Amino acid sequence: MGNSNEMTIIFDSRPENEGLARVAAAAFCTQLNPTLEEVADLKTAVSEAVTNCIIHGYQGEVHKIRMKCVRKERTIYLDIEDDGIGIADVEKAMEPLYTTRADQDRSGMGFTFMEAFMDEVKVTSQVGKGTCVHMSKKIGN
Amino acid sequence: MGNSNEMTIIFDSRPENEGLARVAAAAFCTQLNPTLEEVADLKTAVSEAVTNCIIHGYQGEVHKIRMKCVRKERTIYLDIEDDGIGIADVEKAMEPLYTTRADQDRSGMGFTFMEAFMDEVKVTSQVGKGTCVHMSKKIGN
Amino acid sequence: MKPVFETTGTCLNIKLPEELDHPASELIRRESDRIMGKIYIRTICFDFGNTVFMDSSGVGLIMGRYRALGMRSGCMKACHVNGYIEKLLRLSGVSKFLELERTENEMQLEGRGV
Amino acid sequence: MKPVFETTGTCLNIKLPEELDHPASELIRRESDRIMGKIYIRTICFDFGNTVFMDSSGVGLIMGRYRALGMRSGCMKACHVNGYIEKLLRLSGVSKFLELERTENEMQLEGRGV
Ligand SMILES: Nc1ncnc2c1ncn2[C@@H]1O[C@H](COP(=O)(O)OP(=O)(O)O)[C@@H](O)[C@H]1O
Ligand SMILES: Nc1ncnc2c1ncn2[C@@H]1O[C@H](COP(=O)(O)OP(=O)(O)O)[C@@H](O)[C@H]1O
Repeated sequence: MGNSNEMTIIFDSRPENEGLARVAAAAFCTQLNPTLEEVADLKTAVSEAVTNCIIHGYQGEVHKIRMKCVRKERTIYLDIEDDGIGIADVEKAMEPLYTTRADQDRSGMGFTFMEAFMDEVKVTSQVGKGTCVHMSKKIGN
Repeated sequence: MGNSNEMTIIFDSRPENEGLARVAAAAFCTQLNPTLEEVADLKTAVSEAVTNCIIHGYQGEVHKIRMKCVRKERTIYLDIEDDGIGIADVEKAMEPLYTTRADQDRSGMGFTFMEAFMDEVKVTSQVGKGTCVHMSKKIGN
Repeated sequence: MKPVFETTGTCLNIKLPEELDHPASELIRRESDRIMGKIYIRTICFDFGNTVFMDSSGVGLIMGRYRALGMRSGCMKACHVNGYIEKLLRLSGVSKFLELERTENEMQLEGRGV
Repeated sequence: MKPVFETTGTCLNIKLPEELDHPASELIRRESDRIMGKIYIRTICFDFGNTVFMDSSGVGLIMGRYRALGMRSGCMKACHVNGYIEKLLRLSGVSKFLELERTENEMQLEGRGV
């Protein structure tokens, strides 16, 4: 096993692909021999970011989502990206319980979960261009 | 679930990523509710093609492998591709027991397994440019 | 594994699927709305016995059902909750209006019955 | 799960890993070469008891060990072989020089011992 590794997965923004993205990220991180809890944390964070691309970024339309996974030593870096509507106020979007889709029973806890389960979460977004969530987590902390 | 779906995964040609490619392809096809045997067949075929990119295409050097998975109705289409040394005589390469790496305990059964487990296998290759293996399999035959 | 819906009197019992993610939560939201449109439901019990994965979509589902039941105290219960699910329920705050029954408690209960 | 190597007299027993793919086969090839360089080995037994996945790399490993043992008849055995692995062994032809013990047979054998 080298000291680094890389994978990019590009998939349709269909709800059934949320599971696919979770499985791919989990398989990518098994090379670091993670605990079950670390895998679950990573899967939850991936699920949040991918669900957001589907519901908010593309508002249910089918377009492409990109997930890049990089491993450097014992840290996993994830970039999850859409070319959707973007976020005008990222800081506000990241507040707990803030959601623009309460009508759809969204909890507004997506970013809160990402921040709770990953070591680092950074969001870059441009209105009308898209959103990218950068996250990282050290495995075996 | 729509009538079609698409995923592309691009990864480093490291042996430890063979398992990753198998898991991703298996996860992609679960949407069709395959039997355990169908999943195993698909995983074996993916494993053969990806191993070939790593050992033969790139001769152990680390470069990128692309796997495109498409689902149309109940059929899975896979394209597994490298930008490696290519194959001069594809017909000969596909013969059972033919291998250029007997020194490495290769069996020469890779293409034979792909053909046994998938409905269709087609190889396009250009010396010095790379190789692409196209395969398809109907799930729930 | 699909979710299972059972009603006993005015109580709706929902056996949650293995993965309580966005598509699963949507499906459960629609089906429970349909049931609550037909029958008078006072309480909902979420059975996490088979559930190994959840994300904030599951939290949204629970919050939404709480609103739909009029946010009365004691209107919702969660049973067979494993440690990881409990962590998510507590982190999100929904554990405040949810009577929690952990896996161990449930097993003790069964043990007493024998 | 890593492969396990055991020698009894001149017999080398290899407990194969869950996935007998290219990296796993490489590892086993190197380790068995090392053992066969130190000790005189006449027979090899491949134990597929834990193995759920195999591809042609596993077939190459078996062929290579057969050559290394001088291609004598009866020099190699495979035990605890499940249906899928057996399909691959037959398809590739290595079943011809491999004494096969299927999972069921093995269980009958154990039954007799009791
Ligand atoms: N990829 C995205 N594209 C556009 N808007 C987004 C994206 N991700 C999040 N948002 C915005 O941020 C808000 C908060 O997101 P989040 O914390 O995940 O909660 P929820 O998904 O429950 O609404 C969303 O309601 C949405 O307005
Ligand atoms: N991606 C590839 N790039 C270059 N050569 C290849 C590739 N895939 C297969 N080959 C050639 O075809 C031969 C037969 O392949 P295969 O049937 O898979 O058997 P094996 O991998 O055991 O050699 C290889 O030995 C190699 O010479």
